[in-house]
Amino acid sequence: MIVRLVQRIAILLASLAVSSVLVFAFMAVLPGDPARVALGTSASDSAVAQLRQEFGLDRPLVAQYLSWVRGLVTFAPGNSYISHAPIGPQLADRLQVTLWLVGTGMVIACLLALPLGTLMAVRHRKPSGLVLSALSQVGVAIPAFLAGILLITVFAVGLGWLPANGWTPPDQDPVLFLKQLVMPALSLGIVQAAVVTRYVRSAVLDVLREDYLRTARAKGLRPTRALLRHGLRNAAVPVVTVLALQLATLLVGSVVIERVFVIPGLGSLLLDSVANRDLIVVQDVVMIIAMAVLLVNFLVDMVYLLIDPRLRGGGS
Amino acid sequence: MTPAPGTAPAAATQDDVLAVRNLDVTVGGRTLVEDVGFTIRAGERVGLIGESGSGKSLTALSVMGLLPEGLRASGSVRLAGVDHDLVGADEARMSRVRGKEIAMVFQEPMTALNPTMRVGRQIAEVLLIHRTRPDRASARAAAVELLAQVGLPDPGAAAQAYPHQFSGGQRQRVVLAIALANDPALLVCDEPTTALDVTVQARVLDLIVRGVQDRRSAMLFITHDLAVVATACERVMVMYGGRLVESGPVREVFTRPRHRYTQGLIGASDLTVVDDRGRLATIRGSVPPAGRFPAGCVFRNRCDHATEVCATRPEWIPTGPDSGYACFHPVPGSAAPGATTPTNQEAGRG
Amino acid sequence: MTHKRPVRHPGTVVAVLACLSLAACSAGSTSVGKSTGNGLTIGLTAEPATFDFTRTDGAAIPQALLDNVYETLVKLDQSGKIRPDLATSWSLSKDRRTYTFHLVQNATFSNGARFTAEDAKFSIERVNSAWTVAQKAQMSVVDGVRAVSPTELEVTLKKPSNDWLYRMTTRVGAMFSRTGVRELATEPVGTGPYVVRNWNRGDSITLARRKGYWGRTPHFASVTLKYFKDPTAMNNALLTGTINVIGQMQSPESLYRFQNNSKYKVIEGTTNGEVVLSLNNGSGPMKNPRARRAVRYAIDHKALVDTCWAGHGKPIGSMVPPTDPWYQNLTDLYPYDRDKARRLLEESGESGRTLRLRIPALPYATACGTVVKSQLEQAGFTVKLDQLEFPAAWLTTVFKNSDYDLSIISHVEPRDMQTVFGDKSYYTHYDNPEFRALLRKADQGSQEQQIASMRAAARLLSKDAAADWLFLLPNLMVADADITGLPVNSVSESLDLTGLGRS
Amino acid sequence: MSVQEREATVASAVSADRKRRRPVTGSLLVGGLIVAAVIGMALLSFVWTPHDPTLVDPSVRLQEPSSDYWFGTDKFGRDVFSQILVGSRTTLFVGFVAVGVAALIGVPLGIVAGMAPRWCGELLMRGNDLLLAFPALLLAIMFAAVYGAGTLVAMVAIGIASIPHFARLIRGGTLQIMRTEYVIAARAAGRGPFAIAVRHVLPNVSGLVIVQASVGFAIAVLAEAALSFLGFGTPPPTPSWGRMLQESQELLSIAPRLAVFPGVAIAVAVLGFNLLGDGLRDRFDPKLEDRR
Repeated sequence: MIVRLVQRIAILLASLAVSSVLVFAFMAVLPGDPARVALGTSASDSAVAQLRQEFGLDRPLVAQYLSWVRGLVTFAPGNSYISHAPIGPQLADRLQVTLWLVGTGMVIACLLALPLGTLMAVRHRKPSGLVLSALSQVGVAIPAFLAGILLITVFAVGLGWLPANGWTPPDQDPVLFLKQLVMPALSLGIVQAAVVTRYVRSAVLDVLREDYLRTARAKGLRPTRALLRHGLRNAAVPVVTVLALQLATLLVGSVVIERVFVIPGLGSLLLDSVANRDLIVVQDVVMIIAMAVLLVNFLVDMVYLLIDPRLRGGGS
Repeated sequence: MTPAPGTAPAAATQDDVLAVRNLDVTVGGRTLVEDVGFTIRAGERVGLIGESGSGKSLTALSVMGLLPEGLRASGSVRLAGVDHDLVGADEARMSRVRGKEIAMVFQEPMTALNPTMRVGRQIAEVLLIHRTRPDRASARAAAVELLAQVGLPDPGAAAQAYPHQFSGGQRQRVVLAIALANDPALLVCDEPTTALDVTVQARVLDLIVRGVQDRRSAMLFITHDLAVVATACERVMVMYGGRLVESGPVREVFTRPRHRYTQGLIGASDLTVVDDRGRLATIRGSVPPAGRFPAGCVFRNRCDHATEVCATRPEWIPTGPDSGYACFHPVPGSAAPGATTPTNQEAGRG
Repeated sequence: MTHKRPVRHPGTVVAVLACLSLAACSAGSTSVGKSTGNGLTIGLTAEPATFDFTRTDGAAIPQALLDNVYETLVKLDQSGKIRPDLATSWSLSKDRRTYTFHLVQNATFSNGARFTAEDAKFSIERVNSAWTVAQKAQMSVVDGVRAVSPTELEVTLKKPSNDWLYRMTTRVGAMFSRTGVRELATEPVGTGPYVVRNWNRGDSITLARRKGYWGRTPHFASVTLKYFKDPTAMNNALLTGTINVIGQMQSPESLYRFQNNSKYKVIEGTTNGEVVLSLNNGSGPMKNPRARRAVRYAIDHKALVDTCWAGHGKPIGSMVPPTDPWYQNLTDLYPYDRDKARRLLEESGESGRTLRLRIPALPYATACGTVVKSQLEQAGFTVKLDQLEFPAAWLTTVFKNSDYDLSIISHVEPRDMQTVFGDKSYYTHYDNPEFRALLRKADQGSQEQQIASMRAAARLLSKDAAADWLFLLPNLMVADADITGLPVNSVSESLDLTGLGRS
Repeated sequence: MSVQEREATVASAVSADRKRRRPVTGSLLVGGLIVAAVIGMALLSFVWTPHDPTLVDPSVRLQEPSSDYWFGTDKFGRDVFSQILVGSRTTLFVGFVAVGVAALIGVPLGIVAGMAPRWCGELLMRGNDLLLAFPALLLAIMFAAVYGAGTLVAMVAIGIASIPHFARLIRGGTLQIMRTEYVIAARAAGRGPFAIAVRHVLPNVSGLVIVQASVGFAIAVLAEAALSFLGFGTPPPTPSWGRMLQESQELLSIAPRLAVFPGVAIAVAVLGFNLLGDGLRDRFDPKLEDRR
């Protein structure tokens, strides 16, 4: 168990290191000098040189890389090339917003997908199961932003129940925060739920065919309770895997949703920074997303150890 | 045993633990088990033999009410002390019977246990479901006791282990412990030793027999291994093509089979090699796929003695209170069986 | 206000971001804003990157801060006339080179300091010493500044310039405190009625009324400027009460949603934003005057405005909006004539060449690009449409490297004929000494001479087909019906909040 | 459990249906028909469209559907039906590029990783997994920043982001095939690894490739729509369903049909490719059963 843990942490650190090099290298080959881009086309060469020095762009790449990494690790990623504002607080703010969005979306997806997927599996031959299954296929085929636009059209513009867009931090106005969170989280969550539902269904179908479930019924458990007590934990492994993979999708899917709902999250920051060639910010955002994905994969590995005793080692 | 397919069912006596009447299992339009009927008395150990596809496992699962999805059973299965028919009973009623009145040991020990639950809990669970132990602690203690009974070394530690930490034989003992936990009136064993190493088969078989004997439980033991039946059972029923073709006391059936199929089966097992394929080869042809058996006598397309009359369905001919056969051209009653009985072979091995 | 994002790296004065001004107006009774409590929320498109317009280009910063946080000595009224602001009056010497301003006495900065002539001198001189943006060139004509007394300022120019006084109404004329320029990017200090209370980056800026303002107290205690990248989102925000005003309608097609609804009022006027079909006069097929003229004849402006801006937007025919004193309708110089276009194209010998129409990925440019391509092709041109990400990709490819034949961009700077066509190194590469001479004459002459020369210059520019002017962006605003003081025309760089009220 | 093991679990979970061995399934039939229809539309658009899909005609802007304009016209007066027809080409192009890039790199990578010594395969897969940290849309936006927005650039990015999925699936299949008797026999007979890869592995994983390609197609179509919405997708005037959807937004309440037609086209096409993938999985997968 300890060995496994150490091994996983080592892999996580190695992955983080390699991906940071990749991100840095990718940005380094971007055409255009960030300082010149920042200063505009009419800037004099001396002004550009001065800015390069200010940003440390005149140093060797390795030194630049190291100071960038140091900035990330110490939560002091420096200042934007464009706005000259410190990036750290901005990243923290934006990340918080996106995490709310993604987190709620994920919760909605799970709340829908876990029971529905299970139901679809249990009733996979009955009409209700087939209808649900077909619905989930349709759900998978709808782009999340289209779902968002539809929600806005119906519930905000049409019925006037909810604000069409915007974002208010929860500590500022909790009610408005919730109202504004509902639709973006739903559009992320529903489409995501359709995807996850299919995996849940497959996983539960697999489990339903397992011998130990028959054993459980032979013990005198009713089918539903047998599934709940013995099936779900086993079905959880593939489902958790999918949830982890989907989290990456969700994180990036929020880019589009943030645009639709005018939410100042990480995705909007990324798009703005790309448009303005605020490369250091692009680099930081991309790295944060990559880090989040790698970290979640690591956590999922840990969850496996909790779920499945066979992976803990020490057995035959 | 009172086999009576196609005839008026014999009245179930007080002794009978299980009475199966006119049991059919169908899927789609096909009949997989047809008109099976038998009884098992209290404490009686009955073997059910036949080749793969003969319907013996389906018969057992019908008794448990655990037929795979899509398969339907009809007829009647009554269990002593249960005031309803097990065929067509809803899950709520069946779940009160399963694990308490009837328990089952499955063929595949590697997959029969939940890999994510400690085995102690899996055993204790069956006690708690049926409230045969008042609380968790006593159920857990009982589970350790059961593990000791099935011969696991260090049962206390074993209860804390996960299934993957056990070998196949050990896991089958755990499954047995679960099955015996509530002292069931009837234990159904579906080829419980087939998947095990030869070296541990006899030991597990012995544990099963001792387990049911200690509890005075009846047993329905399904296998294709005649030697195992000879060791573990008092009586035997032979199934072929979804029907019972012969039944009777083990010694009688094995030494003087009447049905031509039984005769072939025993002839094949006369070899000391216990090998499915080798044995099958001695009966002409092979088992048709489910539902594709000939009309009339299901065995006639493989039988050397078949005549035109075999195209009609053979009546059940009782030869005793618990025995009989269904064949138009039975082996003459005086015909000598194989030189050595399977019983002796097994005894020599065990 | 046509562009989605602020420009942070422009070259010279391409004020590619639109701005609008809500100028004069009347005050009303106090009421409560729908979403911000005691205030007003206005939807805009381009968010500033910083608050420092001395070092960061783009129209977004002056739009938010000028007239609200920073004030100028003089400012424009709705008709485009120059009026007093921090200067109560001014006079011009006989040689037209020395301006004397008399300043208000009771003005203070938001950091508490008093506004004096020394601050004015400091601000004007600082443009030449510390500013980095292209607009600083507009102050280079200043020869010397003298604070005669705390309320009297004397500015001497190197040569007479009508344009200079006008530029004093724009961002270069903003008055800074001598003790308040340390953190311009985040803490602007001005004499205006509002201070920046909160900046929620990527979302909104909240301005709060300050105590001790020297002039008339504005109606709204706080005004939130909320930024939208997506025009539909902004419309929905108004429809659902998240904002009170759409500062600039970016999807005129959806105006119908507000027009016949008594809950909203729609305002339509003019801006300084000429949507220009820029032609590369310097190289490629558009260097050929015949080919350029063919382009102008090929464009059906009426159909174009109808199609891509829902019929809103005035055809202008040259680089002058109707709010400038020298405006004249020049649209009949090149009436739509497809056959003539075809003929001219044949004669030019450029008909076989593929024109690269490289447009920024902005709503109006995308819409117009589709139409322009189609119209040019119907006149025999071969056009390849490239959409470039804005601002970075467009600025690099088209603006800086001139790697284009045609483009579409809205030039939103006020009085920008000189900027766009007066410098042959500018991306349009229009090079006509006669044109430049006319502009010089206009700058140095009397007011009548200025108007006459500017008219001549605009006509020459149009005749030469230096570009095609597709239309003038309308000042389209939509607001809750009870909002008052919204300006019809957007004549300056700022969004003046001081006159807004609620009825 | 490593990521690729997990993926295998997922793959087998997803393909659980196959164990039931349905006959020619409804999903295969429906999916196949839809995909055939999309291909048919694309082919048809080369020889015939009712109108020029890019011709701007202000005199007929925003027409309701009629016998002349079957789906009506947009605000430029362009025929929506013609645009939908030609847009199917973009959709197919998008899918082919993305899936092509992913398969051309992912399949050989998966086979090599499956046939190489264990440590080497693991290393390759670890590197492969790193790509997962850069989700498709993120990669596409980064690529757009470097190479400019455009269909090809976006789809190459989507393709690259899909490599790990191909590689892992194919590696799983390869590992199984390497354990089969005929491969062991071939190796015993002294066949070189290349010959085994081409003669035994490739033909046997081709089913997996086709299944994944179908699913990848659906992902690419969705990604193109999202990128078009963000302005990183297909530039005008090339007709694209994603951009049509984006352009329809401002007119959503007077001409909802402008959103409905491309929206439905996207959803149906994605549904078609997904169903086809599901159906194909049922047919192809039995070969590679017992993945655990």
